[in-house]
Amino acid sequence: MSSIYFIALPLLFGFATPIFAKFGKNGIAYSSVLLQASLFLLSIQLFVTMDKSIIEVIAIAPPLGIALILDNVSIFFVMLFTFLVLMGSLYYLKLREKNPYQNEAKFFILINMLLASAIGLVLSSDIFNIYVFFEIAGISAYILSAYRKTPKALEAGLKYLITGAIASIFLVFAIALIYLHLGTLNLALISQGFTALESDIKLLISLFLLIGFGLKVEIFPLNFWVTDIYEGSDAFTDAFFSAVVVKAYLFVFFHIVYLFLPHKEFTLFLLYLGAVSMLIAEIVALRQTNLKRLFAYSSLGQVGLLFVAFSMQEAVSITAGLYILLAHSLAKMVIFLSLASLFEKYKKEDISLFKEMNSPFLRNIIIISMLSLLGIPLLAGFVGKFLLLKSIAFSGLFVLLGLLVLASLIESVYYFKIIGFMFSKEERGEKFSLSTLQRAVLLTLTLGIILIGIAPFLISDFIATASSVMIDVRSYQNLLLGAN
Amino acid sequence: MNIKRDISTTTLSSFTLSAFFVLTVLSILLQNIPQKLFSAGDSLLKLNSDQGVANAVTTVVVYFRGFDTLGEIAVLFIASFGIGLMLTSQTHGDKNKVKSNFMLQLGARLLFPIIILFGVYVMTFGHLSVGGGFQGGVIIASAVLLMFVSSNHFHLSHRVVEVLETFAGISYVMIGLIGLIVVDSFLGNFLPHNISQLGLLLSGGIVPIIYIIIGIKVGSEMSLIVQNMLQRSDND
Amino acid sequence: MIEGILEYLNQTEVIKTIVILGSMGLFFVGLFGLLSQRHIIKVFISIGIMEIAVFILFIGLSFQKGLTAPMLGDAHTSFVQMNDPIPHAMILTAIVIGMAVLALGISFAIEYYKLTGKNRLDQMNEMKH
Amino acid sequence: MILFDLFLILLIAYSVGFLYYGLYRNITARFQRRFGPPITQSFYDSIKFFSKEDSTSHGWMFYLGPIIMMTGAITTLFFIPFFYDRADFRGLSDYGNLFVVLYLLVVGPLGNALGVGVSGNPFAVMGVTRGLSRLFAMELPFYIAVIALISINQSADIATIASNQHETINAIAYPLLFIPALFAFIGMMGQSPFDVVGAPVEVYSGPAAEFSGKFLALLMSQGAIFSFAKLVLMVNLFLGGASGFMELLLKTFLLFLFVIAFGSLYGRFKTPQSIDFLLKVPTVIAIVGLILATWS
Amino acid sequence: MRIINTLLAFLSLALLLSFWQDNFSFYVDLALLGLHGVVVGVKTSALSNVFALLIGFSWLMVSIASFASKKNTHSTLFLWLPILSLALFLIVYTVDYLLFFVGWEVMSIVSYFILAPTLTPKALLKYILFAMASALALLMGIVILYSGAETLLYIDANHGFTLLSQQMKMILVLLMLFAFFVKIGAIGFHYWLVDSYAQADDLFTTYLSAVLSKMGIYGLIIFLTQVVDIYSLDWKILAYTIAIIGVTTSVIATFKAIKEDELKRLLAYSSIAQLGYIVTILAIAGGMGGVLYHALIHTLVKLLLFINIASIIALTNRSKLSQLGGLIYRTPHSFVLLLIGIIVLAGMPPLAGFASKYLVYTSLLDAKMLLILSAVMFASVSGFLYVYKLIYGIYLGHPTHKSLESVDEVSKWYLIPQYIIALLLVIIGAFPALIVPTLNTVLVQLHVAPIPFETSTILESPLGAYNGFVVMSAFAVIFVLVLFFVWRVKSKAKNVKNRFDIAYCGEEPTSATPLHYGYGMGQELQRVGFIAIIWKQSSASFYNALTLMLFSLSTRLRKVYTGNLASNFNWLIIFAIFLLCWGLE
Repeated sequence: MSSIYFIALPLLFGFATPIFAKFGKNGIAYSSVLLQASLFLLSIQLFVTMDKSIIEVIAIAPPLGIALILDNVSIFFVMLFTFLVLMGSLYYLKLREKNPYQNEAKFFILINMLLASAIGLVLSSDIFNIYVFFEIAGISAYILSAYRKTPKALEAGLKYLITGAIASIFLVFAIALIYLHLGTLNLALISQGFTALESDIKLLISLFLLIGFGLKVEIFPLNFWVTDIYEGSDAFTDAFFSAVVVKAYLFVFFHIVYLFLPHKEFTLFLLYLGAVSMLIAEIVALRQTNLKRLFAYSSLGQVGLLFVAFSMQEAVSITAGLYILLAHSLAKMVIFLSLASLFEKYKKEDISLFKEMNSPFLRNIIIISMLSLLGIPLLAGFVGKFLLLKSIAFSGLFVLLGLLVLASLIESVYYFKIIGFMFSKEERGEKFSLSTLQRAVLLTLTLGIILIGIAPFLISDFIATASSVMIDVRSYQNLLLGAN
Repeated sequence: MNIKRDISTTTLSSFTLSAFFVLTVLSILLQNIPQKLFSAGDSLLKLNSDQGVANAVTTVVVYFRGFDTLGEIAVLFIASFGIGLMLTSQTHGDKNKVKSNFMLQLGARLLFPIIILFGVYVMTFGHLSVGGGFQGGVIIASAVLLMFVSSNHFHLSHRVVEVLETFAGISYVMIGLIGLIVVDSFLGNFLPHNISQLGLLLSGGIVPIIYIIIGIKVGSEMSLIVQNMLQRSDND
Repeated sequence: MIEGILEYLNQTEVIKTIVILGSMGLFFVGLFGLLSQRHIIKVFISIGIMEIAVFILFIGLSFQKGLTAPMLGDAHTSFVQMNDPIPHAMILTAIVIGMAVLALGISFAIEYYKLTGKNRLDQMNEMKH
Repeated sequence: MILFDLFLILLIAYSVGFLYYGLYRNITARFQRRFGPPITQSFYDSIKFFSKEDSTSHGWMFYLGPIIMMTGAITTLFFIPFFYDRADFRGLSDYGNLFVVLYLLVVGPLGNALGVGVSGNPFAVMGVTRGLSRLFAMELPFYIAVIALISINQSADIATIASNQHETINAIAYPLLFIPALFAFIGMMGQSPFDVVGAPVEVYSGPAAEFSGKFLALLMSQGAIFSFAKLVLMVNLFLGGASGFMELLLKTFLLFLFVIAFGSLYGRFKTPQSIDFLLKVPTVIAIVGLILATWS
Repeated sequence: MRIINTLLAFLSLALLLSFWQDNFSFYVDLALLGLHGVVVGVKTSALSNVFALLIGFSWLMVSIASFASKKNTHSTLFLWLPILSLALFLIVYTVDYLLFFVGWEVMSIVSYFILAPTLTPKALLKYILFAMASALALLMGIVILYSGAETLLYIDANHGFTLLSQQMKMILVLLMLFAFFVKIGAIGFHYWLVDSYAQADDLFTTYLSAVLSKMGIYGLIIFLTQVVDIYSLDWKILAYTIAIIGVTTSVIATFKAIKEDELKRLLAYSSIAQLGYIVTILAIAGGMGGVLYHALIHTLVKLLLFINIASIIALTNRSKLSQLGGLIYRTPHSFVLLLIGIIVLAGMPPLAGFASKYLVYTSLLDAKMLLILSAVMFASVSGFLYVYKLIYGIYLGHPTHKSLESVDEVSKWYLIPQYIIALLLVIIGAFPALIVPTLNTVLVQLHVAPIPFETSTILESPLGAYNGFVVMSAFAVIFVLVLFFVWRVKSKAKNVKNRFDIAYCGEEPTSATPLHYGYGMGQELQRVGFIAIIWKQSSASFYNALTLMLFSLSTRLRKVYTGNLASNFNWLIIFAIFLLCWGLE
């Protein structure tokens, strides 16, 4: 089997939507879910059968052409993304009965395009190809966030689009400079030639890459737009933004950092940028009352944490980063999906929603997710957090350690404020129960959180390999160039 | 001149900031003007003749970097239906519209097939000379635009466009997948492509086919965008 | 005199300098517009200008004096002494993408204006908490 | 043997206690330029009360109060040796030490408080409150002094502390410990200026009014025994102890005399005043004394 | 649910006792997680057995008491209690800091869920924030320690600790102390404790006070003896600081307790004060015996007192001293049990409380910490006030409401555990050295000097011994003799039928006359300077200011996310220019 299916099939599905739409109202929905399920199974099958990295050549072998590289770390992301998108789609199957999107076919196309582009970002080994997927992901996300066509949603879409456009200008600028000075677009060749460049040009390229990707990965001075987007968009789409899109950008960004710019100074800068990002986001979140915005801040904080983890450039910290990423994706998926149902039911997005909420099931899984985000032991978040703190301490960055711990403490303030609301003794609203399918989806995700927390050794081998592959620039270069 | 009155603070600060930024970038760029070096493009040029395509840019666009183009088509596709999503909610009405001149309508109708023909030509000969699917597609869309501008009764059959669009999109991916099966590479050139056929219309294997598909796709998407925007702007 | 100037201008270095100066000038215009203008359409125009500036820079700098377009023709029967085709292809792709994004943006702006009557960036404050 | 010893101790304490009480009444009377009752009057009173009926009862806890007080007083007495160098009249002091005694000193007041509390008499409770409030203020300087002594002697055994003073008595060797301890002791003896607890006028209807008959007698008897026990303790700690009855009686009497003389000279503090005073002057002195005495 | 819970508690206690002497250990290598060479595991040891005994016993007692209420009112509690106890067992049995942390966090979170239904939102938030702060400080400390030792086992931690720089050592010590002091509720960090204790489910308060606070002590013992080696000369200043913190905690908490009107708040402060003594002597080499002894006694007595109070609250639905009173003849069993409890709490001789106080005092004397000892004794004596206030306010004086005059004795399910505990306290009082051999095994394990031991009746100390049996029997015999004497003396008192039959200024009070005075006792101390200061000052103002600061910071930083793109692009370019200039440097 080939990794190209992860991209080609969703695209095909997208182009072929009018045909599927002929099968009635549910045809498109079920076929979309079927597609995602088969992609997920495919990824599992690839994972099981894969004994070494698979390089998928498109048209012409690298370094001249584009190749998709499926190694231990990208299969992790592929599995994660397909799984999350599948879960989200399954959830939507029921959500649409109450609150459907207008012109649903387009909605499913967007979700699939998002999936394809996220996977493309992760797999691609060509920087211009990455730019193309960057744009596909971007444009799908813009439309998704404006989909409801309310003033808020449109504002969010516009803001997202404008910042995205600026990001892509800087990214193209960086790619142009890279091509002009190195004559190649292949990541491996660039990484070989990059160190030999003039320092000024290196600076310019890294600055433009930082701005281009930084705007998308939501790092501190460049994340001014994020919260508005989350607030304006539907909670359901926020789930994808937070759990899938950002993660794909993040992986690409750090993949590029490892390949091009493994300077100690630069990564140290990123390290503190991440810590500051986390701290600021958590502090701002303290006073937030809009739930979507609140969890957007929380996402920003977690991205800061991930930034710290990946900037450490050690196998252990990357392992930690992957654990955190996994835990965060699962938890945010649970939270935003639940919020989507809750908003629809109680017609409010305020934090006091949780006082009114009357659904023990949702309460419990949201609490578990939030505790996992806080890094409570026996839940998924702890493993990563502990490994990260450990590797920070081993590097002697104790100030950073303090900053992160402080940020975590502040984070716990508003999480527990919310949990406190859930236990409030005020009068509850109507009893609210989800359909079986939705429960099953949320339960699956939550069980994932608990399982990883209790038995991290189930996946620890895999993740450790993934992280060592991710940081191993040399073997990536060999893989990509050796195929020639 | 009173600076404070004539130039707002915003303007001044924006000017300073952008000037400073651009000047810094400029100075770096001027100090490091790139020298010609052996690039991937040169290697591709060498490989180009194997594909039997006269226009190297076309080979690069459609074949060597065909995957990018597929993505690009996807972007266009998404943007097009995004615009459709945004702008079709209003019914298009032409109440206040001034009826256009008969001569204008007639001229436009006369020009329309010619432009379309030109577009098809550009599309079809993309692998041989200057031109290609994108250019051809846009030319076709411009013909549609002309019709829209000249006549307020012109309406693009949504059904036809949709069929074209769907057909183009599906066949693009399908060709890629067939390549995967036949020559074990997505978008692989599985049709005969011989250097001896260089310059013929039927040369270059899948390259012209894909470029035509791209042309259809771009043409229909652009026409749709034009239609959506125009219909929407009627009400403004 | 004029020939001298033309000869001077025909040097690779000088051409590239002019390209850089021109494109960065364009980039400056776009950036200034982005920073100083508040109207959404003007912002889009600024973004468009910046994009174009980058494209021009790329194409301009990847051009080599004395090489022809990468295409066989009457005079050229083999793929030698030709310009690099990749920048062309890249810019072709980037232009279409940029166009698509801007078109989408404009449709957003139109719809937003329809709904709220606002057309300026600094008026977009639905989400002030 | 030991039972006989204990019986003798109790007997002596009982009689000497009442003797001192009688003397106290006489001497105070003389201070106030009047004549007091006969010395044995209190003793007879207590005997008489034992034979009287008690009029009211507030249940069993009400009765237990005086009994606990009595028990506390007697137990305290038993754990204080009369003489530092004699095998007899040591009571149970070999089985306990100064810490035990310090805590046993509090048992009485607590029993009192319980018994009084159950009577439901608000004035009685007021007295208890005052007593307990004063208690901790009073104990602080005393404890500091005692801690210093234990630390100096490296022993919490009373007899050892007493016997270690054969050269200089602690009162002279460590005046800064003795003075605060004396202040506290005045309070413990219920003398002015710290006698607001048992103040007969303000709290006329306090404990004494609720208890009658044999319980009043019990209270009086335990008062006498307890006073004597405290005197002996003080003598042992600061005045060099005693090796014979005469010495013991002399020293305790002198101390007693001093206390009542002091009490007669000064007016009465209000509760907060006395707490304030005790926590300031004697405590500070005691801390200074503690530091000076144990500085090494 | 209750039955299962009780069975589990009983089972764990039985298991514990039957395998008391056996050594059991279980280790796991964490190389799988990227923690190479890190081994975690559990192992039985004397110290952990002692603390596990406390946990198991308290769990059983609380479970038994839970049968009192007819309805299953504590259902959440008994769902969580086994998990909580499991976490606590994990804390005491683990041999490494990773599992310790896991247990610690689970303990905090599970307690949170137990507390959540009953606490006010503010108190709940306070509780969890302090718990989280404690856990995070602990985590940070563990990680720092780990970076030195490269292993998380306690036994290697000391070596790793010595490898750290002096500055890091100090930070580590401060972090760990913070973590444990928060749990103990040392002064300044007790902000959360009192509210949580007061508002928690009555039975859970028992568990909180008896067991959860001991976990802080356990953590301190492990950290200070195994890791830091607090008794070495290098850490003399730290030891003094800890002692001073401990004694300050005791003094302040004692006076705070005196002022309290609410039963559970009063006992909460009392808990803080008692733990203060433990912290004080934890800092001195000879004090470990006292620490363990006092921890044990305090656990027992707090179980007794809180169960007693829970029973009273359940009986009367009142939880304030000013609303209770005069229950002595309605609930005589409870009264006697509370009396035993407060005698132990006050540390009065015949009962077990004196033994632990004795060890506290003598170890302080032995360490020549005389001023601290004075303060400890001062706090201890001041404690009489609140102790008396407690028993007076509930049982003595006058009932403040008609309903109090017609209640019956509390449920036997409340009385059974109390009697068991009271019996234990009496036995330990008579045989104070009975548990010394057990404690000595712990002391040997911790490499400190054991308590001298000859017979179970004599509690030895460097400054002299006392014979608990003689003291108790003397007291008992004299008591019986006096009782007998008084009983024999002829009298025929008539019991007052009317409780207003008291000598009240010569007047006959009526039910309108306020007679229940004692609940307010101690208020006059207001006029004593330093006590007034203690009462007026509260850490609340500090934490409020902190919150306010944080929130205003939050408001300011919110401006980053105004969503005004126009200005944000300016910032973006400024950021870019800054990076450019920085990079060009």
